[in-house]
Amino acid sequence: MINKIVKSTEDAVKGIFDGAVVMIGGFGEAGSPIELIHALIDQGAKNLTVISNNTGSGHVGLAALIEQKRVSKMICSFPRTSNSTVFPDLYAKGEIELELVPQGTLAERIRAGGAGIPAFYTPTSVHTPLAEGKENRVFNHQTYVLEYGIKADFSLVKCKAADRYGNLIYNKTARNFGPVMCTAAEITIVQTSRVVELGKIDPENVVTPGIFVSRVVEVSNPVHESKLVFENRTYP
Amino acid sequence: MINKIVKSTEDAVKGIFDGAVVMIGGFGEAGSPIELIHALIDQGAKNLTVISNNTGSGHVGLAALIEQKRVSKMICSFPRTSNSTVFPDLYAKGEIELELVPQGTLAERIRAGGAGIPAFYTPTSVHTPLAEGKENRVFNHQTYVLEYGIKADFSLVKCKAADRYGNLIYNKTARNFGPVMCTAAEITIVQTSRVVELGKIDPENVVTPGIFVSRVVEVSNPVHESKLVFENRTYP
Amino acid sequence: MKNTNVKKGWNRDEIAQKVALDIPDGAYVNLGIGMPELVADFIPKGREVIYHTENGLLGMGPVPEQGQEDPELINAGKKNVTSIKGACYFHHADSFTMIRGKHIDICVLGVLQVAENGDLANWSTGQKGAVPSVGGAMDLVAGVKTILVITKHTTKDGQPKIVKNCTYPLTGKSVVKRIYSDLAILDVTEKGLFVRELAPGIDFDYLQKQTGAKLHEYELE
Amino acid sequence: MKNTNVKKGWNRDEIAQKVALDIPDGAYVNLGIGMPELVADFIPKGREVIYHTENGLLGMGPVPEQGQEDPELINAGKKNVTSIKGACYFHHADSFTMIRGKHIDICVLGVLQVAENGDLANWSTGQKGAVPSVGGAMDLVAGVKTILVITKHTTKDGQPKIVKNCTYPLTGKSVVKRIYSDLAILDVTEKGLFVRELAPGIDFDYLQKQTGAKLHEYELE
Repeated sequence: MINKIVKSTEDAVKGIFDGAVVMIGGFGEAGSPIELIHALIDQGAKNLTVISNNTGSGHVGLAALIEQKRVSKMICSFPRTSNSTVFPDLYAKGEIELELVPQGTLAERIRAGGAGIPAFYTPTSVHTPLAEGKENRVFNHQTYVLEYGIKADFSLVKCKAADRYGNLIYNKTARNFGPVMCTAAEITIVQTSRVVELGKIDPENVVTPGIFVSRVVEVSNPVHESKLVFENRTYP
Repeated sequence: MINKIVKSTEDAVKGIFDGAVVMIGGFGEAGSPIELIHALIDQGAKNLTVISNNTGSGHVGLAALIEQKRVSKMICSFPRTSNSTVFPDLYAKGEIELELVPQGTLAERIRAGGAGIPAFYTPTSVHTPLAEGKENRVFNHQTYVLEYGIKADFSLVKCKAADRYGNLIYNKTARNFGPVMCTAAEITIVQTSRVVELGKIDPENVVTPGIFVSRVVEVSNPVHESKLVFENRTYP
Repeated sequence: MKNTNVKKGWNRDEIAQKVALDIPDGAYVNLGIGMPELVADFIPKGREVIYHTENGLLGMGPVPEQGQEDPELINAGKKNVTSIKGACYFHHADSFTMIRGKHIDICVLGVLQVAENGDLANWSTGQKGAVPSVGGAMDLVAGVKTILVITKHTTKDGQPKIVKNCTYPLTGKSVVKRIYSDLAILDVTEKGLFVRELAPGIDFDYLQKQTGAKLHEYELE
Repeated sequence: MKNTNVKKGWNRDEIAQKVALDIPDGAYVNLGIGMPELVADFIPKGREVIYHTENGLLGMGPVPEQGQEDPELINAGKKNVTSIKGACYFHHADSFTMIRGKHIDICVLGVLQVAENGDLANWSTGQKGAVPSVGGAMDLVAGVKTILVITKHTTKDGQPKIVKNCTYPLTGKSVVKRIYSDLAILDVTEKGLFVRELAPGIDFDYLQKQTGAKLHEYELE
């Protein structure tokens, strides 16, 4: 029987190893799987490469993981944040590496990784510093740059509802990077606000088919990052 | 005000010109926009390049368009059909050109065309006759072949419900090529079983966002191709 | 009279059953058109297997009862099917993301020829004038983690389908992992074809004669 | 006393209004963070414009009433928003399909610098030690059909932001179509910058002095 539901966030993040490449969903706080990130902080894996659009807020969630010096490299599109100095401070000291990727290229690289596409050409970033050192190529009189598909050992994703097959639906703009990240990791770990019976999600409305999901844990009342930041909370 | 609903299939196919590249949705009869194809037959455009997974059945729909010698080239993955000799006969006589593309590569080329990706590498077809003359390239010790994004002047697609913005949902496996074809044409023309009020389609469940759709026509009781073929019907 | 009970080889159902035994609980499986479809009937009780059909359905169920067919719910062979609880629909690009991205565990395919190095030919006889049709075959062999082949050991004319080198145009190079025929189960390894199991009444020498490539026996430890 | 009624230039709302006038009925529009967001307030009555936000929403509505905020319904600037009837949500790869695939009609952006050939710089001052952040800016300028710029004509220090060549790192090359500043509206053409409209109290010579690139006047027929 297929049952991807695990009992705790601790069980969910088991096996994440030192040096792993980890994709973390979310755009700002929307879709950020904070409880999974906190479980990862407790779990102890270090020297991680993290792929996520941002670098977190305050001293919780992704920012806390970075603050604990567990991340040696960030791959993201917008590491600057108005409400956290965690990443900028480490970056200024040279203690964390940054690969800056345009947001659409990041999404497409992840999608390509999940879809078995090793590389593709894109018009984004051509003639800018972010295309330096990359292969340029002309198609139909326009210049494009070669970008590579990207994969991860683990993805951490947040969703609204899931069933035991791992079929997922999301909430509004918290969907963002979740669906593509689910496709691009060896092991995809999902926190869901609700576990539902098989068949409760209309087959027409499934956003992430269960085939892309390895483990699901129910976190029925996920915290709001902005609230934690407002309250000046830290983790651990 | 945005209103993409047009009154008739005749209005829907207006402007399709001789020599146009036309994508036609469907996998077998599921999702094949027969009423739009028949309107296109009546409309008269010829010398078309048609991109569609198959070549139609019997003497109706896509097979009828081909039989009328309106298609000079087919781009598809599976032109052989058990219940039509239309394409094979013309092909044997050298009267229609064929570009054979593996099904997944076809889907991905269309998706790339719609997503502004001019070209990508894929493992599919490497070391086979379908990769002959194409660029090979090694990434991570594996060989891939370069394939190009593909776009169309028009796409003809069938769906289950649509609103005046052009938001679409589909029915079961009739979804198939519809969503990617909607993204890859200058003008996307959709036949829907039902036009619904704005907001009736849950924003979480929209499959094709209206931005990809130009014209929508209601065909409330679409014919079943298999029934027409069984009855030995022809068009016109 | 003494020969009537001597069975030689496996019938189609028995071959399918052999394949089914090797599909583990929880596997995501794509079954090719024809003989591969039989496999679904023989999955051992207690195993939950999810079937993918490349035209946009994960969680394909059995054929519908008569009168319950929906022409918009079909499989890759364009036959009417059903969907199970927990199924989902998706478009073609997403469907081939599952295939090309190595998310499908097992694909069972029929063949025209399979070579000792795992080369597979199943889409074209290369005949002049015939309409070439490839469908999703090349994507499946390039993307699915494990490719299993189910086939009669020889053609109707008695020609070997398991050969040293494919003479038909390839679908994919070095992609087949295991071959299930009416005569034997063969593993495709870097050292060549190894006999995993012989069908009833078949011995190694007979099998070798029906095969166009050299066969090897596993050494027992 | 005679000067109090003489207005010089446009204020932020007036610039936004000028942009809004140029957005046709039915347009799909992406508004950058900051001043561009004002544009939505001035779309003429009767025009239906659909807003895209790259974090996965087409049909973005105004800011929610207090207490109605949903932290999972935000825009690209991470501010709370709403969705309109007929909206839809999608994932990031689909969102940038809309952008990169030239499906969005108009994008309105703020800038650090814009050059006479349409080069745009708005993501980095190139300062050492600063954390570079690009977000979706490069995708937008590479993919959206028409790029409009809304900006103060000069920096706080009075330095021109409209220049012959950008000194800041580029976001995109030759991408800007029109510039709306507090002093004028400029068209970016193959022959250089043409003055489309002067703000109240601004004459060509004054404008030229505030601009780091040569300006041209349209010839009247």
